[in-house]
Amino acid sequence: MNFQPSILFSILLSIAAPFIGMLILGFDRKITARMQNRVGPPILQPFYDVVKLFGKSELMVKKAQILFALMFVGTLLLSTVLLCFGGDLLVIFFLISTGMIFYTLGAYSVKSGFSFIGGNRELYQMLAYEPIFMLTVFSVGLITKSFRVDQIFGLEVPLVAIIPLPLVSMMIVFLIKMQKSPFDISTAHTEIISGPMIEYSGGYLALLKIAHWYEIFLVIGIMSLFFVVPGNPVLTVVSMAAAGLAIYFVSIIIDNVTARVHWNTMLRLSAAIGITLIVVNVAIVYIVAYIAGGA
Amino acid sequence: MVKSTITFGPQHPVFPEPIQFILKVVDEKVVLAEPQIGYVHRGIEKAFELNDPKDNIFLAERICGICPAPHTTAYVRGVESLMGIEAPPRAKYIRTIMNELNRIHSHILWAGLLGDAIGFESYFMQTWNYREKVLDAIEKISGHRVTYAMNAIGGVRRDMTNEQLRGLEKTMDYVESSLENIEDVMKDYTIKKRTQGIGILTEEEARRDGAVGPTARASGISQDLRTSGYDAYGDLKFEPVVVNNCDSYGRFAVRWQELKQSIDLIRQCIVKMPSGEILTKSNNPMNGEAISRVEAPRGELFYYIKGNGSKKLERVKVRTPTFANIIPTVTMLSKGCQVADVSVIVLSMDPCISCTER
Amino acid sequence: MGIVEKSRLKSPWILHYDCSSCNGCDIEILACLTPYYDIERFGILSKGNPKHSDVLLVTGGVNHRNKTVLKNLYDQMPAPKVVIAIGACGSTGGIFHNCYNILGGADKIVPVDVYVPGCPPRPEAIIDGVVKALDKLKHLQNGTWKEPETGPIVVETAVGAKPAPAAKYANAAPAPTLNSQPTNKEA
Amino acid sequence: MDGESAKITAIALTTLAPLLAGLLCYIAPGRKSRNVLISAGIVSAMAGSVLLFLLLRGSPGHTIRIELGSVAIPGLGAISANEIITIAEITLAAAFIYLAARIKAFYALALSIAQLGAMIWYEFSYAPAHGSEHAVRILIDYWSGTMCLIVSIIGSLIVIYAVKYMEGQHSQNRFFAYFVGFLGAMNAAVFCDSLAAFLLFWEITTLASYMLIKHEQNTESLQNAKRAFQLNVIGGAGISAAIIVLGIACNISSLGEIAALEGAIAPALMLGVILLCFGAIVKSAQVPFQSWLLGAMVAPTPVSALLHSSTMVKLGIYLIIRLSPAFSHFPAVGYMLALIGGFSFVSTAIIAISQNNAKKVLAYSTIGNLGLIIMLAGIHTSLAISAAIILTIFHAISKALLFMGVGVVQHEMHTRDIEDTEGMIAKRPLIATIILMGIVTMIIPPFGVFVGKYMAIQASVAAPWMMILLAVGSAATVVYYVKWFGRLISTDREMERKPEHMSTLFSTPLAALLAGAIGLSFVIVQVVAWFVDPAVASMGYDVVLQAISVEVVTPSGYISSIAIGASMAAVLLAGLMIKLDDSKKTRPYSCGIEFPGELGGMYMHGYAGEDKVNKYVNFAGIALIMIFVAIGIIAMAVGKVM
Repeated sequence: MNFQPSILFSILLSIAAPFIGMLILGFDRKITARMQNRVGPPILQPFYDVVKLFGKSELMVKKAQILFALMFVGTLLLSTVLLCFGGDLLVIFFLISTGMIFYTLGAYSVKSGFSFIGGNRELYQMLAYEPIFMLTVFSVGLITKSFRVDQIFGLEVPLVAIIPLPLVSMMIVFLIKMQKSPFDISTAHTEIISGPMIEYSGGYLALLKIAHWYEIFLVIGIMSLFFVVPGNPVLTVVSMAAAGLAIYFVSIIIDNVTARVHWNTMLRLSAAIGITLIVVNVAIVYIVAYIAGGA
Repeated sequence: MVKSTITFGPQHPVFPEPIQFILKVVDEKVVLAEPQIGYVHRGIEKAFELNDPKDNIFLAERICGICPAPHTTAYVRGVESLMGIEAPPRAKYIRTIMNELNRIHSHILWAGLLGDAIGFESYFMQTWNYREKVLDAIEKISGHRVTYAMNAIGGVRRDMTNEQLRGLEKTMDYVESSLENIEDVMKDYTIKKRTQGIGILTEEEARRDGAVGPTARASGISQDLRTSGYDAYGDLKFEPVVVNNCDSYGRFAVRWQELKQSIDLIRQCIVKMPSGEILTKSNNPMNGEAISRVEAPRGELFYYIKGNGSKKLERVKVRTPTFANIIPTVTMLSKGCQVADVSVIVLSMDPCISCTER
Repeated sequence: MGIVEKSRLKSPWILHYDCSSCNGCDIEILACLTPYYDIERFGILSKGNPKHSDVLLVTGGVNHRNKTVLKNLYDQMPAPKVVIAIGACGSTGGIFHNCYNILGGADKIVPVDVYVPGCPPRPEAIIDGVVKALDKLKHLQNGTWKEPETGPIVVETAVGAKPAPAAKYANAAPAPTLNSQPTNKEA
Repeated sequence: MDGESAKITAIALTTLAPLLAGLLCYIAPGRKSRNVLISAGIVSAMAGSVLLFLLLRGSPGHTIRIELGSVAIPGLGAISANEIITIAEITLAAAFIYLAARIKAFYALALSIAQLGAMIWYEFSYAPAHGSEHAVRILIDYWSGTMCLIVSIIGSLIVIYAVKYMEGQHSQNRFFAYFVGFLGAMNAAVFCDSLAAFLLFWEITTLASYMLIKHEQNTESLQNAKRAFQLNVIGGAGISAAIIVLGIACNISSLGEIAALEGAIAPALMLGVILLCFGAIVKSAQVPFQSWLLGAMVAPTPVSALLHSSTMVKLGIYLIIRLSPAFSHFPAVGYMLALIGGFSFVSTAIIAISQNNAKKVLAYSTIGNLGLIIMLAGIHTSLAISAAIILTIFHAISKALLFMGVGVVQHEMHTRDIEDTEGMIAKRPLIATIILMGIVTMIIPPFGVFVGKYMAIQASVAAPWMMILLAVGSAATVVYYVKWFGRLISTDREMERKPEHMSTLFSTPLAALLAGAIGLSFVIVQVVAWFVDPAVASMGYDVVLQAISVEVVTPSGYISSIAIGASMAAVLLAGLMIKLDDSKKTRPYSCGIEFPGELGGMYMHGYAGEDKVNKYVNFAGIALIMIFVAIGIIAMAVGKVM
């Protein structure tokens, strides 16, 4: 059975997307605080932060920053809408990475030391996670025989049953996107303050925060696509949500038991673990298919 | 080679105090680190000459808000030797307890800051949570968490009741078990990755540059002023903690073991605590010169005090451990490191700029 | 009270600058972040970046070298913003008032909204100071007052002498010397 | 004018006219007359290419086939076209030998002599004995037509630009002779179906590129020109060897025959194809032959623009794509080729991160993109070839734009260093914007190169292991372009709105290319319908790329450049409306003090530096090439096609 999400559902989901990302962040801060024996902020804290920032006056260095911030949010919004409407996964991926390019350029556009290093680090991160992300999307396409999100709903078994290892690799991407240690190098508070965001203030900083919400929704959304249960919409929603939460909980635990690593360690880890796992998994799928085909 | 100039400080979240390094970096590699000073200079040494020597205790305490006990100890010991008096044994033991409590709180604080610097937030939170208990113990003894002015010229200001001693013992048990809880952090992969081989200072360099305190002891130099036996240390049994790692991890390890050592020393003090007076009163004139050295959490603290027989001191000179450790730190930085390591290396010597600049 | 004002109270981000303090106050501010006091439950975050911050915490007296730094940081904070002077030194120069390199409290350079006395003030007092500052922040909108000025607030602390009444400080607060940009108070 | 003569006219306009104009440039008495000749050459090339393409649409089967038989020359009687080609080839080979001897290029000398000997033996002893044909076959299908459009239009724009760029420099006559002639030779090579004729024009481009690279006549340029010459002679020798192998063992003398073969395939054919691909790999400067293209950077920038974007290196691509249908008979060759291309893509993308010379970055980027195209050709599915063609078109446009932009910077600011152009957006907004747009069209959706990459990923489903190379390579590509972009826009103040003077001869080609890069990307649906799909079809592939209203639909996905582009443009316009007044401006944050204002880019020298990586890259490249050729030889020895 081909599960087609209704248009209304898609529209609602794309409107809700940033808020889902926001709630994820809110819970994240709360759970992290609980893990650290603290009470922690309210769940809606990220929302208050952003609203407050919109109420502040802006102090910017130049206008180019504003353009890049807007483009960043714009591309991520576009990519979210595409995801919610079951668009092309590759286009979604490329739009996310374009968004990150704009974000990096926003950092580079100001001649400021920490912003510059933040931009550099954003590029190191890109070098680390883009191959993994791209290969994951690719392996989904390889199994689904299509890059369209809606085709995933037409599979016979959940993707996680065939290609579980890319999901592990995607944890690296997720940690980077969530700005969590050990890979929070670009926004490292105690090294480069807040890296690429440092020269933004007020409403434009809020835009970046909102873009971050979108980003989290997108990455966790793509990861939970692995848990689509074919032919059963209710179970699909349940398993996707559960999987999303599980992934997210693991990321919080990792955040709490690790220190931030160097960018070169990150690159090595992502190449050694991230890419290898995907390659191994796809190889296994091929070998199994070959044996099954041969027999 | 294309270099960038990055200013690390004066206002930077990783350092609570305005330390400034002007870094020349290529990509992320630091090729030149230039320390800049003057952001915290107040002119305390001059103020020592203006105030009454008794009030100076409060001033000495505020040279550094993290280690007030060693500063006041060094100051009062200097003044006592000018006056030719000595504190009673019980006072010496109380001083020792305060010094060791101070060391515990300072080392835990440092460990937390290191965790914060390398992005290990939960570690920062846990250590500082335990540190609060130590501060509570200090407050119960002295009446204040941070600047407790326990020392007085000729002894200590306040006595410790048996109840307080028992409470302190309990606190020590608590701190010890808490520290065991988080001891595994030392084995963590990411912590090792961030500290091992970072900020190398060989024994030779440490001797040449005159490193003191844990920085020297992590480079294999067995140098601990407490072995000279001032205050009650002569009665207590302990060995200086020395490791040979010569890197930030070694400095971490030294401080971690010193925490346990300090807990042990406090227990010894509680057991051996003599009874008697806590203050030797004297109105002897302060004449001549005196040198007073104390092992502060960061290393050797040195006071030179000169009196001319008048009501006020003629000169007080303070050489702080951080001052001695600046050149070793520049040596470490100049070996080439990453921007991310600057905070780790600088923190690994536990800088106290407000001490250094006074 | 609109949603923006409400959010403003829920998420004050702080910037801490140590002018020339002895570390006592600084460590107490850091201690506020930790589980014992946990200021994040009020949405307070230590940002370390003036462009993101709403509240400037100044510890220690201003000296000749760091006065420009303090001014620079204050100028880079977007309105509405409040300044809290932490500790005796931050308020008046404290024990170092007669040191040759100390100009005085933070109010010599930037307009201070809340004074938190103490040497150092307890973390509770610092949190109280930030919360009192929020009261002020509530009425600020992009650099203009909505209500008549109430003058600087002084936090009453458990430790130390009872602080002087607010009115005394309101008059005593000297006009900012290095301040070229219109500030909250002047507007 | 009937159809046939119109076709001949169009072919002559695109090939002979520029060649002739080039020759005449040599003896042009002055600047004015030279400019007239140059204009005539490029106008005829452009007009001819458009005419040819229109004729192509009208021709039966969308192909133009012409056989040049014999030409009657007064006094000599009839000479077959093949003989003319042979004579020209021998003359050229002799010239090569002379040249090689003069510049002491001994490898090239030995190879040239051997090549000459083999060709003379083959043409005069072997071929007549086996009754080979005397006609020179010309085959123009959509792929050749598209290449001809790229060469003629982009090449001509570069020529216009070069006229201004070279103003006041020495020996311009010779420079433009080769420069304009290059276009003609390139077009001619693209049209030739006969391998012998193809080789002739192939070697002419080698000669012309040598002459252009050594234009500056200093030690460095002579040395680099020599290297380019030596390496390209190796490539030419590969083609010659292929001609002989194919001729002797398979009796094949044209490209079309190779691609169209069916049924049982002789191992020799496989070897022949491998040798042809080997020649193409050298021409396209793939690892380990990348050094000639990097060395070619010493030439004046228009030369780099010409060699990199539309001509020379694209000839290798053209040949490989033309041969790609044959790979279905021996997939191992295709995949090996894909591996070589993919490896070049990854390694150059990583090395490019460490470069701060703008032209070198572009050179590495060119090699990388050509590698990507070769990889796609090696995968040889319909989608892969479509992607390869899209990449070829858009890469040519964007790369020409970037090279010319960098050229303007060099011409006016006398620097190629990316670090020197820091914050150029504030000082020279116009030229900075052009370079920025060039970068944007290289990496950012919805522009053409991006669409090509998007399809490349889908195409690599057919050869999944290539995807690892593709993933790492494209991430690295983004890194070096973004950091370059970042250097250009890094300022701590707003742009100055002062008028910036730029010569019309600079601005016209730049504007045209910019318009082309953006415009064609927005109408990519039409590009697919007009150029890509027919070209793919004309090479015998099924058409899988569908252009449906505003979407390009691939078998496993769809992309709508217009939708993406329009939404991005809307956001951009909204952003431009926002005003930032002075009261909202502040200085950059630098820990409370004024920022010292020194920034240097991010180059990862310790990880991606040429000195660190080159030895491994070259070693792996040589190994790959040796395996590639070995496959053919082993196949010959075993007598079985792989």
